[in-house]
Amino acid sequence: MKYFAELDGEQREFVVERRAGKLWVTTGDRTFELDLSLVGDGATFSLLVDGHSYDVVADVERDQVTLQMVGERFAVRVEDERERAAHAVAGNKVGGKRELRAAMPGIVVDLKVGEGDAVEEGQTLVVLEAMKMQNPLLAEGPGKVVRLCCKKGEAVAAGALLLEIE
Amino acid sequence: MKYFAELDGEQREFVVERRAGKLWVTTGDRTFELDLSLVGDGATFSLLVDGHSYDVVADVERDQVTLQMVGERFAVRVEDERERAAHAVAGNKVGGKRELRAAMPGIVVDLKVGEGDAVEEGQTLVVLEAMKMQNPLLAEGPGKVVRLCCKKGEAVAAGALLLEIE
Amino acid sequence: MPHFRRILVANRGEIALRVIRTAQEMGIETVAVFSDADRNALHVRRASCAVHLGGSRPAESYLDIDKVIGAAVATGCDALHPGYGFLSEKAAAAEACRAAGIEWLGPPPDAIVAMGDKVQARKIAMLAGVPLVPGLQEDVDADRLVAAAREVGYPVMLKAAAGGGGKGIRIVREEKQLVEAFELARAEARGAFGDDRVYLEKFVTRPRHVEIQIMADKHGNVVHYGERECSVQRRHQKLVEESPCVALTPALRERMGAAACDLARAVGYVGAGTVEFLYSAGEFYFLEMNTRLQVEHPVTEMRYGVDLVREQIRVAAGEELAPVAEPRGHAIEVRVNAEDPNTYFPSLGRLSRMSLPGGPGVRLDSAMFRGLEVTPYYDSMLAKLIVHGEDRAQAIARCERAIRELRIVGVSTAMPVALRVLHNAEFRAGDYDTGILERIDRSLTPERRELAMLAAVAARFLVAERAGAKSADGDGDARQRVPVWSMLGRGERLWRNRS
Amino acid sequence: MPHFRRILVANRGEIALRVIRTAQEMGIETVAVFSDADRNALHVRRASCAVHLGGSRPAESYLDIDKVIGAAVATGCDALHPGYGFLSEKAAAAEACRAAGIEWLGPPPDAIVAMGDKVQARKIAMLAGVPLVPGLQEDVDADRLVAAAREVGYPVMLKAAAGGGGKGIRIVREEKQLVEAFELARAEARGAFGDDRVYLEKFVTRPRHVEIQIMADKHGNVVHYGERECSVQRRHQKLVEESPCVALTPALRERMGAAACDLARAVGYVGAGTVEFLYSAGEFYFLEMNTRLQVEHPVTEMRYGVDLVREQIRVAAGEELAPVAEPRGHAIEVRVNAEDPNTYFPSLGRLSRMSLPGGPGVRLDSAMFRGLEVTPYYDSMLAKLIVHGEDRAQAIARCERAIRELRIVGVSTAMPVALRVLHNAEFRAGDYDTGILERIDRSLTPERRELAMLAAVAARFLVAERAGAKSADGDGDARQRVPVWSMLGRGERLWRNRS
Repeated sequence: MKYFAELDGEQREFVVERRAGKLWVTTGDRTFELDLSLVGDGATFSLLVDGHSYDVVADVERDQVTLQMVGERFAVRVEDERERAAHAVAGNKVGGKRELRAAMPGIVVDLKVGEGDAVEEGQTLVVLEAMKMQNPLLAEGPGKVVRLCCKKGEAVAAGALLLEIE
Repeated sequence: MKYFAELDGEQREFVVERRAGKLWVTTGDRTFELDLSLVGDGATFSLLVDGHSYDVVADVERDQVTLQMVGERFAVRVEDERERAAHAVAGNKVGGKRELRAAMPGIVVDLKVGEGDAVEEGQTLVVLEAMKMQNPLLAEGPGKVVRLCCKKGEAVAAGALLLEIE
Repeated sequence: MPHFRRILVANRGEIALRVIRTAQEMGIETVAVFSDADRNALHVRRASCAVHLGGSRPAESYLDIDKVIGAAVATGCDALHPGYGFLSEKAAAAEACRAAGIEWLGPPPDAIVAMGDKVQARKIAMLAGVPLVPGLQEDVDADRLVAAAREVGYPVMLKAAAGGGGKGIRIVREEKQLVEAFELARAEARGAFGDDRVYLEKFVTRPRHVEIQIMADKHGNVVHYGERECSVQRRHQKLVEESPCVALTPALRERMGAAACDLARAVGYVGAGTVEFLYSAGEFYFLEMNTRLQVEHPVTEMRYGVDLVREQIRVAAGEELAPVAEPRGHAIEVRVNAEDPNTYFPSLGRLSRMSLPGGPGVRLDSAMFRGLEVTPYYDSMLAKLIVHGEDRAQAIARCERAIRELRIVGVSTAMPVALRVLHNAEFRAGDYDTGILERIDRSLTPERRELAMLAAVAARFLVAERAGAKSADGDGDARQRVPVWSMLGRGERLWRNRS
Repeated sequence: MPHFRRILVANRGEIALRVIRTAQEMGIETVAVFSDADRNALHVRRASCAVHLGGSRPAESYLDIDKVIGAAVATGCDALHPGYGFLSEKAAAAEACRAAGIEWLGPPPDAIVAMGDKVQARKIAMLAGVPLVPGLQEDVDADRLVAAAREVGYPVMLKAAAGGGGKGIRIVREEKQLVEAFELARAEARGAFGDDRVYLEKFVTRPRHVEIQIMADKHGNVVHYGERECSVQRRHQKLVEESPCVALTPALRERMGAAACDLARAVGYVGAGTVEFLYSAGEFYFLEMNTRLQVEHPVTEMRYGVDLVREQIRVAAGEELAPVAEPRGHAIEVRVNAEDPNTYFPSLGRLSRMSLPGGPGVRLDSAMFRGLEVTPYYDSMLAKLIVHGEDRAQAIARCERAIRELRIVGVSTAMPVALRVLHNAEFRAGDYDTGILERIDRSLTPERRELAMLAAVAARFLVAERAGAKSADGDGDARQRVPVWSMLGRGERLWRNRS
């Protein structure tokens, strides 16, 4: 089984085989012996890599694998061949539109721009209040506001689309 | 809704009503206001009885309710009217036969009696080894062994029937 | 004989639990109060009694003085512990307690007023001979502000007069940002504290945040329990605290301790308080006094073998302060906040799984439980992890070990950042300042990246395998069938919708 | 510079984790070993490396010296920690380590042999001037046994010569039970220790079990860390331990401590050891010496601020003992065993939920995790709860508080019994003996019974309601539909079958 993993922009190819109860994972010119065992709680794994032990909490949502191990939190994208092919096609559709989304639920306490406004990089677009802090959300680059999707005073959910810039 | 609760041999009748989001529970000549809320983990409850707070872990298996609260473990039998009627009928079938069951998984390291043997109260019937201890299982009263259901050296599961005495 | 019969705990989260624990140990009953969002909270479940206050917004519940005092009266409480935040630094709450004949487990209202107004506090400190940061202003408006900032020189800090605990503070580096920042700070201060006064202060370079824990009884005795070093901060929210502070000499420690006690005496202080100082290059400057128990008080408790909540209760009951024991070893606290470790944005969600640290020298103060919903209504602190070691090296190693043992699933935390702090050369050398977090190297080694990829690939393979893939090379079936654990996950989600 | 590069931890459960924790804090790598049943155990997951030994029975894994030493050699370990139980008191294991050039983190083989044979140990103790319980016999057979028992008077105790930790001990109260008990004890001893020698001892009335923790280095220094009182026992398994022992005067404590150190010197002891005494009416008698770290060692650690595992590692590396600090306050340990609180039979099952105690002065040493299967292969201890307080009263209150916070679902524990001990008048007065557990009143107050019934009825009502009962009086639908949480339960059970 072949997988493509991506983490922090680095992409690598892995080949996984099940032999004699173990997993043999090859990447580049090296092969690792893995013993991966699921603990009774359904999300924790005991992972042995060539005898080295790791306590891993893993959340697998299709190609998004979120890991807690060695004191770190990793979000790794793992595609199999079929998914990789499908994503390669979909990737061509990406345009010049950028979305500003709420990173957390909160209240829009101020809207600093209107539809049609030109904005500069670093300009405050929206002030979102959450957890008792007022957080100015800034433009990541220059552009024009093409759509406003929130109102001042509105409570928004995490991930809610606030506005679009082109 | 009427319930019959039994704990340590004491039986009591309870009437439960839902009013204004609270539970009103009447037993004898007293009525308690209960606010029972299930915590997200699915087995823990926050229980307020007339404002007094209890953190309760409850396991409800039909009429067997096992509770952990106030540092104690309680096994309460709670029947509704229908179950009580059904059990009253079934109860008549109980005969003079007593079963000796393994309270834990273990190995039968010795069988001190055979079928047909008369036994006295306190007499050792079976020696069960579990958790590195040898546990003599004693007769709870006098009688005759009518059936042997285990062999010396056999590994038995928790709850396994070992023998019957009449 | 218990000191009080029943204490109302006017707070939530770990600090409410902290107070309940000590009260229980002293044989005192506790009454919890709760908002709609907190019906199932651990402080409600652990208290002797619980009273529902109302809606989930703080103003409708924990900040509503009438409701809180009303609950105390209705349940026959003879004392009230405000914890930190909420009513803890509201003189009106202390007054209302007094009027209701309920002992306030905090300082007298006058002391709260005097120290709560940061401008007023500076004046008192100056009179008490406590050194101050230069450049502070009062009667601040936009025009005066610009002039004053030019005088003390950039960068400057804007602080809410009614703020505290890092809330309502902004750093301004250039004049062109000053007025907008001032307006934002005022708006924030108005929203958070109902008081929009904001003042300006010189930003001391390479400062350390060092604070002194004091305690005063009703007989005029004031003691201090040494210092806490709280320089590991982001957005002025502390992340790692330790005691002792490596930078202090015994002489300096004594001078700071004496200054803190002098300030407490100057305002007729009673109970637990913290005097915060900026420390830089052998000098210390008064920042503010927090007239309440501090979040990081366990660091002091671990070193001095003292229960500060117990002491609060004892002195409120009129007893004399117990002598301060010799401190032992080194203590470190790490705050476990529900937040994104990169953006520090709050991470909301449901705690679906937890695994807690244990073993020697480890203390966890937390109100976490499996199933807890982390909501936007309250601050994001889930827990405090405190360790104690024979010396600083052991405490650091122990803290690292305990952080690795702590697993929280459902929301993210900044624990990876805390681990980097503990590994950081500046931190290990003890030579750091409040800018340390900005300088932390967050990059991953290639070995770590490879390990994470290996683990992720293996986890995905196992999911597919368990979901019923028929052959080793996979034929797509793996993605058709529902893996067993996603069934479990869905069950929990279903459950969540219903509860 | 670390003392060793890599330690093999030849054990499982909480003690393996205990050793791993200290090794991590010292910067030493650890190698875990595991049986089939322990593939997912926490000690495997927390160690740096892990080696699979074989089947689930101890003889195939943790007790197999060749396999264990082989794993240490294969992974390049330079030291081995045996924990308690398993190989910890096997001189052959210590010898095998020596032969393989691996440091054994325990006493020399000679000392193990000398103290491991209880008959031999008595002789050495007698020569060292340590007081003994009267009536001990050697070369015991059925005939001599009866005569000897008549001589010392009933009740008498039968003890396995190779036993320890309360294992292989029987009390006989009448002559007619003596021979059967002897045969059972021999059979048990043969099975458990591969050595069927059993000896007889006078049963001291109202005895307290008091033990001294000692530590010796390779330079001839021997120190003790005071005593632990372990009289709260059932079936000779300790349930609650505390330090200090209320019954000892400082003079008596010093005499016992000196006797323990003398015994250690007499056998050329190195490392951690415990000398157990019976104490009764101002007199103490040598019971046995345990040549290993004891389960209840954290009680001592909490009082003395010492990490005994760290000291074991340090002295094994040839360092000199650190000075013993002044003890502070009072410590209590409660063992959390998976057992029925009435019968003390092991309670097997799967830990489906846990909620752990926290806050000031609380330590939990445990290898529990959600999903853990408690199997019949190993002993039933799940965790040790240890608390420390400024004095005994605070420690008792804290212990009670912490026990109430601890929730384990899936297996039962004797925590209700431990709570009754903490409430018991004898215990509170400090005037108790090893018979205390048999005298504990287990009855419930009528208020408690009513409360439990109320809660049970309400829980059942809520289940029925949530399951979709249409009317308040219920029409049977409640029992037809599957309540949401029993769906969850089934999901977990399904899962369990597959994993």
